[in-house]
Amino acid sequence: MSTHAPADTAHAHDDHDSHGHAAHDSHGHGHELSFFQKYVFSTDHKVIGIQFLITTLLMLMVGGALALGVRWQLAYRFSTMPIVGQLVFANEGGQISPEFYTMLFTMHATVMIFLVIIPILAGAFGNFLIPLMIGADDMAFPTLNMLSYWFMWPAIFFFGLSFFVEGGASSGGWTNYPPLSAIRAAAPGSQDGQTLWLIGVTFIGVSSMMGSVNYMTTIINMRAPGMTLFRMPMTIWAMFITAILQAFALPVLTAAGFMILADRTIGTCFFIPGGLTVNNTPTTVGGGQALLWQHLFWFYSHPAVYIMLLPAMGMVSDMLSCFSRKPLFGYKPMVYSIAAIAGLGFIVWGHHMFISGMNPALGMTFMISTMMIALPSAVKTFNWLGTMWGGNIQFTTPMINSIAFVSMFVVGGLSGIFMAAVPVDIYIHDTYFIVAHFHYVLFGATLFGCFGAIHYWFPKMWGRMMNETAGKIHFVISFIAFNFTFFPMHFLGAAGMPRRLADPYNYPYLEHLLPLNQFMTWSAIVMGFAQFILLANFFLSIKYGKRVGRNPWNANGLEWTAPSPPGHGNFDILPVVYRGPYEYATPNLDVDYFPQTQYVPVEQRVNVAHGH
Amino acid sequence: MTHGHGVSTLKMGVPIPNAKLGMWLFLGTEIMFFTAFIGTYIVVRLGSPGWPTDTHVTHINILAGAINTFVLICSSVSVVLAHEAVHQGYFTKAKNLMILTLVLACVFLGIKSFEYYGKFQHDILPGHVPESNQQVLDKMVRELDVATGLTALRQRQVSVANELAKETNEERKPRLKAELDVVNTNVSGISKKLETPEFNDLRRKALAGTIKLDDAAKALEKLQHDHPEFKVVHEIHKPILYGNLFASTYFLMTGFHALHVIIGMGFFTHIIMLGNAGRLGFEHGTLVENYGLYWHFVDLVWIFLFPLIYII
Amino acid sequence: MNRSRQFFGTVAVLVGVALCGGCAKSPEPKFVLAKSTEEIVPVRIGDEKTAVNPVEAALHENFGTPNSLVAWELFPLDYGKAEDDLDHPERGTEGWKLLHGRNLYMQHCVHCHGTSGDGAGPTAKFLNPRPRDYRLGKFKFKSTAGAIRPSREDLRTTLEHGIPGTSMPSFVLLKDDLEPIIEYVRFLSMRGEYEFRLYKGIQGILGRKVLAKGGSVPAEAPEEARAEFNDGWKDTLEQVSTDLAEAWTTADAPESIINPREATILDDAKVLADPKPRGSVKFSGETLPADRRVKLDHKEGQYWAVKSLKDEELGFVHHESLEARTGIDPKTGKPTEKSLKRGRELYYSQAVACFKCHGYGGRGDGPSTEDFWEVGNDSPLFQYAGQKYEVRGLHDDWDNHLEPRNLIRGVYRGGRRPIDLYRKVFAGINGAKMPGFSTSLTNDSDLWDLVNFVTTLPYDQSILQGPLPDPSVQPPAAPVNPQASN
Amino acid sequence: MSPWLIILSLGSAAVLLAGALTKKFWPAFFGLSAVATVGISVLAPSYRWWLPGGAQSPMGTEIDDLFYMILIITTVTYIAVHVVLITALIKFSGKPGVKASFSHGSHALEVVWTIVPAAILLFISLYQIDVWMRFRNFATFNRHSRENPVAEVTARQFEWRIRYPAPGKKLMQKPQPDDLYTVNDLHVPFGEPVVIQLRSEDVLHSFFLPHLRIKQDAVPGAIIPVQFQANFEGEQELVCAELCGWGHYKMRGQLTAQRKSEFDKYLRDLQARQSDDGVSGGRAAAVVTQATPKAENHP
Repeated sequence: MSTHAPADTAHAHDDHDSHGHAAHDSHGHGHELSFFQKYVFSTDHKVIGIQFLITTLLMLMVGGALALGVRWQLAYRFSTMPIVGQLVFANEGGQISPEFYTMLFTMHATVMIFLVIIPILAGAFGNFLIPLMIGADDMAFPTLNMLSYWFMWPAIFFFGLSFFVEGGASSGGWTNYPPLSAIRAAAPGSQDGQTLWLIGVTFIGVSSMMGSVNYMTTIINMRAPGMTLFRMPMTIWAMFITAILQAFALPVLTAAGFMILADRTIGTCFFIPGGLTVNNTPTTVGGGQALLWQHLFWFYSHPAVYIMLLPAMGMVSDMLSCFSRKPLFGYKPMVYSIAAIAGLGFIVWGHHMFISGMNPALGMTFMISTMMIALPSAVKTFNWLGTMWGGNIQFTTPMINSIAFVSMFVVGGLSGIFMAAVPVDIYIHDTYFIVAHFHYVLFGATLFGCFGAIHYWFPKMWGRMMNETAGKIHFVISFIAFNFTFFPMHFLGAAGMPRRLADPYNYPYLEHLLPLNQFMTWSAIVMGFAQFILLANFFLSIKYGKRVGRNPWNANGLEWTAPSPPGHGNFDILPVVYRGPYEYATPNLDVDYFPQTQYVPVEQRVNVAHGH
Repeated sequence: MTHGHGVSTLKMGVPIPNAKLGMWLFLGTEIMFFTAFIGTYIVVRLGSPGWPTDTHVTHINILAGAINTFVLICSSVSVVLAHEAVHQGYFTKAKNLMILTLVLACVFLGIKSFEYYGKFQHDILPGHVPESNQQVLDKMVRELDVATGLTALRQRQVSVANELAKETNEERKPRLKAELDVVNTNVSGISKKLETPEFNDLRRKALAGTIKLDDAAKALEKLQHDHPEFKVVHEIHKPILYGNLFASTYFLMTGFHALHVIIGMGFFTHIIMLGNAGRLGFEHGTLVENYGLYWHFVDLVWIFLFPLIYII
Repeated sequence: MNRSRQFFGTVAVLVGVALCGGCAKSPEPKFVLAKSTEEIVPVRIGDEKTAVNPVEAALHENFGTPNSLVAWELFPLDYGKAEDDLDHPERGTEGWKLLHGRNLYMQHCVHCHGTSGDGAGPTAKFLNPRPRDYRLGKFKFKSTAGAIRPSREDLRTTLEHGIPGTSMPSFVLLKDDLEPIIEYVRFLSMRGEYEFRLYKGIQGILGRKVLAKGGSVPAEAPEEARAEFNDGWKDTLEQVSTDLAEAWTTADAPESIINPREATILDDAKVLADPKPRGSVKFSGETLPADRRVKLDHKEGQYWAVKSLKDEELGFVHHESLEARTGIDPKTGKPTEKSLKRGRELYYSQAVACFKCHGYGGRGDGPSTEDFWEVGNDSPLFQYAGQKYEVRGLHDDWDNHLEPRNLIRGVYRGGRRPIDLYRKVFAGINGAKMPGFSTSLTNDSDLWDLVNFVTTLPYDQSILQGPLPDPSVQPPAAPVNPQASN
Repeated sequence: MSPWLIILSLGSAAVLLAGALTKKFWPAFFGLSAVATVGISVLAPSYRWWLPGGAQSPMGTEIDDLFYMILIITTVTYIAVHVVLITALIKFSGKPGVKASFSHGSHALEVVWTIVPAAILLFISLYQIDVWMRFRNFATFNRHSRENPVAEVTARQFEWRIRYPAPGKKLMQKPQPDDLYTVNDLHVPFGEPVVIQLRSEDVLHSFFLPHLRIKQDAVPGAIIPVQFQANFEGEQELVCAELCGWGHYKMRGQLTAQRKSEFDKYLRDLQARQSDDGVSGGRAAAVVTQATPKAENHP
């Protein structure tokens, strides 16, 4: 399918369908497809991307609701919890049980990581943007692509189901450390809920694996003529490297998941040491290693942290450049930084285990590699600043979200240095400092990046704009409430408040933190409800948004040359790429943007700055 | 996603079809998948102060493993030849070579299941291997009890009796009574026959832990000689330290490898079916090549597993 | 403009819906009725116009609800009279201790033990062993004899040390807050027992048959029948409450506590011919009270000087006396071989037969655990009394499956002090199948030999070696219930 | 509400209003967020939203020093980055008809801002290696305390079970008949390095002494020695910091640091209590006499 006609002849054949590639014949004629083929089991990357996007937005609300449950308990410990308390714990006066609290935060993390952050970045934007930005008509393997979306649903189903089985949902934390998660008797959630959790994560793993193989193949092999590697937008670079991380780190977790599943069901003992007595069940036999899981888990899950960040970095780079109306500062260093983050990302996993009792020499090694991974992140930040400096900044909704990304990422990145330093980590490990850190990165950075990206590419998805006023109101409320919720967590952590305590005030030295926690909870509630603005804006704009043409932001990328929304096969003429995506404010041009596909006759080229 | 015809010169990327590239990348993820298993094996093995290596204890059959290695290598050759045949247009030959590959894969699985059978025979299964003398004895007691079948019968006795006591419908009572009588007779009959003084003595001493393993083995042998019902009790072997961990890793690695073999067999069946239907053509070249790539990978994994599990 | 209005309208509606869902009236915690109580059909009591469940009504009147507790003066319950205490202003309220106890209970205990103390909180169903159901008035780990309720001190010990080997953790750091919790637990226990006994009372008045069908005196029954019921009911209420009050009062009496029958070795002591090692010797030869701490001073090999700390009494005890009584070698402080041997003998004897539950190897897997046991008359499932539990093995009085202690592990739920173990051997464990041997073993030294044997097992299993008891003897048909005699 | 907060909120409103009026709302907004972040951090310690008092162990003091060092470095970085960011936002706010400057970056700048942070990060990591090694490398432990662990702390769901050796004896890995047991209350002599043996009976736990800045996971199947020195006399919290099940929050313990003599007395009392057999002059007395051949005459 990707045998594009040579570029110069492409102009002659704007009748796209007349090419009639073999691969297109099966789905080349939209009107012949049934509703199901078109919108439900679609193999079109755009439909799949939007399916991912809507699913993850809904899951975002679910995960947010779970988080509010956690926050409620921290503010009003063991008092009536709205809704859940009334429904499930009426006899106790509506106070939730401690194990329910452990389920709340476990499933909050699970939903947010596996059903929101990873799929919204890789699934939603990866799918929607990759072919559009590299000038392909679809993914390399459209059916695989469809499967990767539909493999998410069994996971959603199993996670949901796990709340209703005996013992309830998984309660071992999203890190799922054995033996707590490997021995059924160790916690209520370690019964069938844990098994369902593992099955769900395996489905997510398969889904991600299919997606990442697809992305890598597409990006390597299906770029439009002229789209060299160093003319790819940062988004594509980030997606590419994310896919590599995902493809080569995730199988390790899947394998570990199978092992723990075997430990739970067929009596193996990879992660269960011998001689344990848990909840008076018979003493365990064997001799496995509890720490082994942590190594395997973090071998995936540390790269996963970058999987949850890099694509947002890429998208933010694109938005920052576009709305600063200025070329991206240091394109190649940015690319190398991403690559360095990915490379180093494979050898820093041990920093999650500094106090787990592993070899101190290993701890030292991991500390140095962890410190070094801060470097490319710093370089990226400086480059973003460089991009804005000297620009002509337009404060659109995507832009303010992107600025928030930079600002919040700085906080999250800097707090990371504390925990990268092992001796300090001895103290702050497993305290709220960590919670603050990763929420600044995952929410403050990634999610604000996603909010920006939603507003930015919405016109491409639907041919209509999202409402700017609503977008800005959503941003302001979210941003303030976000900082009110998560910045104080640094203080909680410094005060030594451990994570995952259902009742921290059980410890007298934490009692005085109660009012602060209540303030944070109310901020979180405001933040949670603010997301309804986004949802309303999103869904209403699909119908009522202002109609726009192909390139509402005057951006350079290939996707803006396609119709909005792009039809089947994306481009009405096969794009040919002449330069990098960041040629804004080019001297000697009337306009301040210079699309990648714009052809410049030879005699004019001297006057126009060369692209990459 | 096949590329039967030539590739445009303006095409970006690497000069191989998408499907093949995808397969390579997929195999990359597979390598990481097995790396996790092999890494686990190495870590638990090096991390354990002991490891059962004696083949008499672990019932590992090096010869079988070696034959299997040879079989897999042969099958890799035949799959290459099949691919070559498709390229050259000898589709029947390709099909036949595929059948050969499939047969070799079956041979591999056959030998594998023979090995598994041995493991089951000696109960070298995860969670089943006793690691101390007392565990050996406890396991014997458990199996003796299962062999008599009395536990289940007595359970039945109680539930029928309870059912009878709860039953208010007079008409149903006689049937329950009759059933209870049958169970009662069974219990007392079996008990009289199997719960001999020797049986009780062995059981008691085993539970108290005051009997030597050799004596227990002898006593068990005698019981088995007298009552064939006890033949299901596994022979008494010495405790195997880290035997459970060994069994866990062994079954995990070979099991997932075997699963991959089975999936590969599905691929071969696909090609054979295409051949039978006469639809195998040049356009399947990439497909056959991809299946071949996959199979080479399966072969390669085995080449790692064989020395790791069987030899060192 | 129009478009914006649509956005905000929708948002407002969504927010409104969510808020309404979140702010519905919060539920009150409530005491749950026992299943048997719920079966009772309401009757009209006295001149009441409407029919009520008599047990429920009595409970409500005398104990209230969790949010409005009623403390009954009749019961030995220190509910906390109002005090003028400037340091603790909350003590100014009447019943502050019970209220404080309730708050603490709702924070620390309710997840397992349930609002009503029925051991059925949300977490309970997954714990092994199940949390205690206070409502039978039975507590396992206590220092009082037989079925006597636990003393406050016993409850405190349990709270402070937790119950090793179970999910009951130690709450030692709650310090001053323990007392209110103890009081509230006593309150819940009295309430539950009151309920249970009232039910039995109704059963006594109306006969078991009516109740078995879940019946009672119907409201439209003849006047005489109702009058008769009302009279009987009044008596029952009175009887039950006075009985209960007495039972709980007894618990704190010093004489309810089990002490070694021969609590002192002074009565054996012989005054030396030369009674002047240290000034004047005053030795009565009488038994000293158990609470008097005595220090020993090592003297010339075979004699021990005994000095009471309280009033400087000084006496001399024969070297062998300690050994003879408690099987302890005074030189090493360890059990003597003779004592351990005797302990083993008793362990495997048919009379004491510890092995029947605790197993031939002391691992809690004796022959009794392989039997099917009958439902007892006192259990909450009493309507099935005489039938057998379908789960193999022992069951306690709360119908939970019960595993005899694995003596090799060295985990002692009731405490690891020798006196704790002595009490278990002496009086058994209330509510469990562990019988007391105070009647079968009249000699204290036998009890101590057993204690020594048990405390040595975790460290030295070689003391198990030797011939096993005669296999021809079957396990006992029914458990020896320690409560039977009470 | 403190006057500081009132001033802060009024100031914020004023800044935002001024920003809106001068069409610089967004620079004002982001600038304010950065200022507020720094401001609230400066105020936080006065609300005790900060380290729970000074560290009460030598290791803790070093950790605190490192913490403050990193805090200074990160604060400076944070402020610098935001000054640049806000300046850029103010200076380069979009004006119609104005074209941005055309630049693809600067090689020199890239080199500078790669090497400088690299040097700082490398410095931080190398600077603290010895603290880490002293915490985790058993060979660096005080020899006497390493060879004479004061107690074995066994974590289980959901309490800390503590086992001391009998007075005058060494802690053995295998429990001894005369070992002493308590729960949730770990007593140690203060002012000297002590080592405990950390174990877990069921799942992962973490031994966390917040006031001493000490934390170590208890890993089932492993025995991990932990060294610390309590520089105080009295009680401090002992917290479980690794999720261990539904009752994780219930796992509250206490570290009591005492004078050596008081600690010895504590152990002796424990011993007497534990061997209580209710018989006057029985086991308790015998054991105490054994441990201290010359019985003291005062209680």
